[in-house]
Amino acid sequence: MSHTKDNLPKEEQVHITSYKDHFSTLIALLLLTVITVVISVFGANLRSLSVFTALLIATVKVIVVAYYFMHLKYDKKVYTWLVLIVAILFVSFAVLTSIEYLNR
Amino acid sequence: MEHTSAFSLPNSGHNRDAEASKMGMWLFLFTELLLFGGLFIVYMVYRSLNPESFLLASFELDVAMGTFNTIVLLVSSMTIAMSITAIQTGDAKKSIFLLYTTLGLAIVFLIVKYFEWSAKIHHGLFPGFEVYDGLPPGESLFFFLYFFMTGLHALHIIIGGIIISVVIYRTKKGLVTKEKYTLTENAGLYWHLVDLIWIYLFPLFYLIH
Amino acid sequence: MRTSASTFAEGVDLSMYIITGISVFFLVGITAVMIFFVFRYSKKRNPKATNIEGNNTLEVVWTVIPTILVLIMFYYGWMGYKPMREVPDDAIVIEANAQMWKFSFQYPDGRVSDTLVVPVNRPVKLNLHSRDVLHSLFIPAFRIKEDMVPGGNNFLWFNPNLEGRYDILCAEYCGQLHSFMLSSVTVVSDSEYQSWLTSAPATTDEHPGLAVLKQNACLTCHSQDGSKIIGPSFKGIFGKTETVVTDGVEREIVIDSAYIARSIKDPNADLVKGYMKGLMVSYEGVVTDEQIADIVNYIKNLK
Amino acid sequence: MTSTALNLNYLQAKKGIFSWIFSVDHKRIGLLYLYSLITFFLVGATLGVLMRLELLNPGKDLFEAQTYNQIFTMHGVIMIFLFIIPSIPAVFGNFFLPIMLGTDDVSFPRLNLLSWWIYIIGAIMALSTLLFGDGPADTGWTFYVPYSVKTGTNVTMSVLAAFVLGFSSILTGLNFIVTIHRLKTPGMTFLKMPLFAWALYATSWIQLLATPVIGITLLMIVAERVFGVGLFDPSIGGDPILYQHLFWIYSHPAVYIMALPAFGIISELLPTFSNRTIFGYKAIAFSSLAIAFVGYFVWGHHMFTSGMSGLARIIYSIMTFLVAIPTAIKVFNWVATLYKGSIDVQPPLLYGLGFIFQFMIGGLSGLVLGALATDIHLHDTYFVVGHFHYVMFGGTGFAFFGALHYWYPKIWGRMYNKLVANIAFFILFIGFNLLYFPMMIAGLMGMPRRYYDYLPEFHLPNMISTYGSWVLAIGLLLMLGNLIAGFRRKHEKIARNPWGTGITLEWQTLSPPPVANFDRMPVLPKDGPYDYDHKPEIKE
Ligand code: HEA
Ligand code: HEA
Ligand code: HEC
Ligand code: CUA
Ligand SMILES: [Cu+2]
Repeated sequence: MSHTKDNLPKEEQVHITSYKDHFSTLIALLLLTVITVVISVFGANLRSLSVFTALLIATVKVIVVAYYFMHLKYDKKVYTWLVLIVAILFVSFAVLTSIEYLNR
Repeated sequence: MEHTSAFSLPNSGHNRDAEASKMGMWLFLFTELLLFGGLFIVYMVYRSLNPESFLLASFELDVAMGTFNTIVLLVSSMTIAMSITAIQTGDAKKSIFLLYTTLGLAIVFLIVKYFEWSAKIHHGLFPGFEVYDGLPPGESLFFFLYFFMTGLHALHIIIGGIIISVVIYRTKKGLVTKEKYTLTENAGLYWHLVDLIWIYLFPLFYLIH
Repeated sequence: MRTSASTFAEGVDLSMYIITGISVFFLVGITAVMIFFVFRYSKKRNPKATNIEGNNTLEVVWTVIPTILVLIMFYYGWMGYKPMREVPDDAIVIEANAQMWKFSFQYPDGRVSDTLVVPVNRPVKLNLHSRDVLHSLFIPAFRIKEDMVPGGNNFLWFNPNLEGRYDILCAEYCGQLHSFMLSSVTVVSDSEYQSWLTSAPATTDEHPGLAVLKQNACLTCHSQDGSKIIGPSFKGIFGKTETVVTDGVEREIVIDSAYIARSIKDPNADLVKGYMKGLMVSYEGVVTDEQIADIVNYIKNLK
Repeated sequence: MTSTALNLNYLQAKKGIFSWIFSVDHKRIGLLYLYSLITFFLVGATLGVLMRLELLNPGKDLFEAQTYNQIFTMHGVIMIFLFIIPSIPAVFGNFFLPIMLGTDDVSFPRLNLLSWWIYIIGAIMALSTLLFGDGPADTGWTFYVPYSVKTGTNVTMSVLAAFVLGFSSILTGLNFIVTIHRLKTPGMTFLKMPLFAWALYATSWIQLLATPVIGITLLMIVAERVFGVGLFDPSIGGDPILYQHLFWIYSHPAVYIMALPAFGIISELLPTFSNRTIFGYKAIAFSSLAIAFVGYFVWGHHMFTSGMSGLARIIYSIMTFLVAIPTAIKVFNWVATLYKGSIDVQPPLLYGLGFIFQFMIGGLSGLVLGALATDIHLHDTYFVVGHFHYVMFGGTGFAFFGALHYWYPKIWGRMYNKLVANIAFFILFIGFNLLYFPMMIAGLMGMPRRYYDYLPEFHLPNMISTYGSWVLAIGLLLMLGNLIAGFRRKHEKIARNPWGTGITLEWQTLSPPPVANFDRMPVLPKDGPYDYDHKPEIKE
């Protein structure tokens, strides 16, 4: 990791997201929600919603929220990296634990 | 803290450093994520150990209410994000209005949650009630986890609501301005986190059939 | 190390020697070098220090060598452990039960015993169960240990190769008398084992109630002679008036069969004054109602 | 305040107890931690000595089994959550991190004070279990279910205390990470940061990312006790082993919360007393991060006998061995730092060398435990007790004492009697090894831990061990007495750089430092923090 630029004078450029962009983000999120619910409730012939698709769509939503609402897109790259590291860490916990349970 | 030295150090812990506050907030969010992370691991393991019961039990939950609440939270996420835009452009009034909207949506969420919970408790699906104690093994786990996780989440909503109220108060007092809006930003980050967690909770409990 | 009496001992001890050997080598070597430097480059002998920033070759060397060494250690550890999970098909299967604070072993023919008797040079598999909390079955002489998890289905196996009597200890903390939760395994010749198996379990003219009390280790906490061990003594309690605490309120009751049954099924409901909550766990589902009747019967006679 | 206040140090600046317990000065907060930690350490240590007395002979000596069980639980909880986890970061990290970075405080001074208060509240909660209900928990510091759910003792309160203490730890970690990112003095980059700061940086990440997991796990125990049924109960489909996973997901990384700051201390002591640059700066710095990272993936080695799947055991065993390598790298670089130095054997260095020796024994015994075959035999025996006292007390504890002797003149502007300090060290050293080495032998013989009573064949090692605890007690009291006596000793003013060879920024300011840490601009050595070839000259 190198954060050598951290100590330079604090003249971070501020990015202001427009109302319109926020609104589009919301629409995207609502769309994804509707998709999950529809598959789950009415998708009788699509078979049921598997854990995998549910988590996949949820993850897409989370990325959208983090990227736009939480401003990761416009912030320093450190933050994105840190979020990634934390995500990797959590996934490794989950994977290591499941290795145990799936092989009992 | 008065500084008695003749010179001052270039970097000081007592300086206002917006970037530091934001970084601190992010780090705090990481701890929150892992707090819920532990519960998600519990959920994962128990679901894999008792797949049938989890499936059966999840039908007890009300998808309509869950969906409604999801939408409420997503909209509130947008309003708080917009309130940051408002304060950044110097429109304190609008910012306050948007914060109030967020707060209102938070309250709506809690009310819906209240009805949901009381319906479940009414059906005796809470530890200590006979129905609960009579449930087959995996199902009681499901409901325990449901109450534990959504309860903890609801607690976060309440805390978020308090934080938003503080922001409203300070914005009104003129302490949050176009130049100095870290507080609003951090409240927003916290609120989005609450949203993020719900985004996972919702399908895991209500939808996976 | 202590006596080794199973086929695992060799593998375990070998990896122990290898790891300890490498460890001692490094420990002694590094300590010696350290002490040597402290004297050789003391301020007096070496007033002017030489600044050496580092050396990449050295860094690589002392990353790679330990990596190789630890992989060797891992390998021997793994090899010593591998047979422990591979149970031969012809193993004698014995159910091992643990509860606070007693082991009991159930043989294939249904015979139950507090201690383990096994034939020499025959693999034995123990299925491990627990009634209440975690316990762990540890036989140092066999170098074997596995936890006994309530609701779980852990197991262990061993192939004893030396006749004798060895300790079984409980190695997972399980409450107050954890350190007294002992038993033993006796390794005997095949013929002795056969005769032990067929010898009718010492016919007891014991009171059935006493048998239940013994079988459930009640007597580790309740004496029959009036002395206090952990719980109140059983001597002369039937019909006695006792002060109990119910939901924090003290009250007097007369001990009758209903009270005894309640004490066994839900011991924390009426706490005998002066005793802690939670010491005795519920035996609901462990002791049947008929058995409770036997117990009551027996206790009545304990004057 | 007048302009003479320029040299007013942080100790004199304000008077009265409130100026301490509500101070946001990181130096005062560090000292608040120090005094509270030492108090709890003494309580925990006294409990340890009591246990040793009980174990002197087989059979009952002093107290009932139940009391013994409560004592070792209290001992474990105090030593882990109240002493060793906060120890070096909260005391020396708080005091010296900002000074070493050349700034005047941490990023969030008020949060810093808050974390001390949370610590105190947690401590009071933990100790309050002594006073009400059925006494302190008797579960061991690991709170394994289902016993922790069944026992009648005050588990709920102890567990909540640990939960609260976790918050304190998280806040300290958070504060340090932000401070290191934001407040390094101009010119100091990550690769020009003292190794102590590096160690704290790695530690903080563990504190931040592992602690929440135990927080939620402990809350689940509380829920289980409050509602009577719960998440780990096998009769409703739960699994007690899952608790162990969650517990160790935190508690294994936590052992590196204890160890990494100690590594940082040693990396400071060695250059100073060898009067030369550190050997392999980058290797030491990055190995801390490597330990912190890999340390997350080895937790299963505490559960080798729990009936885990074979594949999982293999993975955890390999990972355990891998995490030993960065530690080995550190040890080699430290020893190489002595090479061609100009070594001044002062009390702090003795503690440093004692650390290396004892930590090696502890760490190498960890390798024995990490191997599958041997751990099956040694798990939950006194070998493990020996292992962790060697790394925690012989390692981190000694590093803590070393740091105390090293920075004593800087913190208080006084000096202790060095001869007595040296004598105390040797008594401590001998006592320590007498106390804990026999435990390993007892473990190899098969003596399980958490044993109130033991079979007669374990008598000899236990006896030696108890004698050792007395020697250790003498050494400890002598050491503390000597440090306290140092406050009263009359002597001339302590120089800025009392060891003469310190190079990190704290040696450029006054002893004790002024409120704002520096009375003039600190000067960085030219090439990196340990550049003894271009050591900035320090005028008084
Ligand atoms: C400061 C705390 C600390 C530290 C640093 C460590 C470090 C290590 N620990 Fe330890 N450990 C504990 C605290 C600590 N531990 C505690 C508290 C417990 C018990 C908890 C409980 O149950 O109550 C425990 C238990 C424990 C167990 C579980 C035992 C059991 O219950 O069955 C294991 C098993 O693998 C283990 C392994 C290791 C290893 C491999 C290291 C390694 O990181 C060590 C690395 C160090 C070295 C290797 C030495 C230095 C290097 C050299 C001298 C160079 C030569 C080296 C090579 C050739 C490799 N530890
Ligand atoms: C940093 C951590 C740390 C430290 C420093 C110590 C220090 C000591 N510990 Fe230990 N110990 C643990 C952490 C620590 N411990 C943990 C985590 C456990 C596991 C608990 C569990 O199983 O759950 C444990 C368990 C443990 C056991 C095993 C109990 C069992 O399994 O049955 C024993 C047994 O001897 C023991 C002994 C000691 C002793 C004698 C000291 C001594 O070295 C202490 C040194 C101090 C002195 C020698 C005393 C000097 C001071 C005085 C005499 C005070 C005078 C009083 C006043 C001035 C008020 N400890
Ligand atoms: C762990 C120790 C322990 C074990 C094992 C134990 N008990 Fe108890 N028992 C106690 C304690 C302590 C009390 C007093 C507190 C209470 O009432 O719960 C008690 C109370 C009782 C009482 C009420 C006694 C009175 O004087 O009112 C009865 C009856 C009893 N136990 C029966 C049994 C039986 C039957 C068993 C075995 C199946 C058993 N106990 C196993 C500890 C134990
Ligand atoms: Cu059973 Cu310990
Ligand atoms: Cu570990």
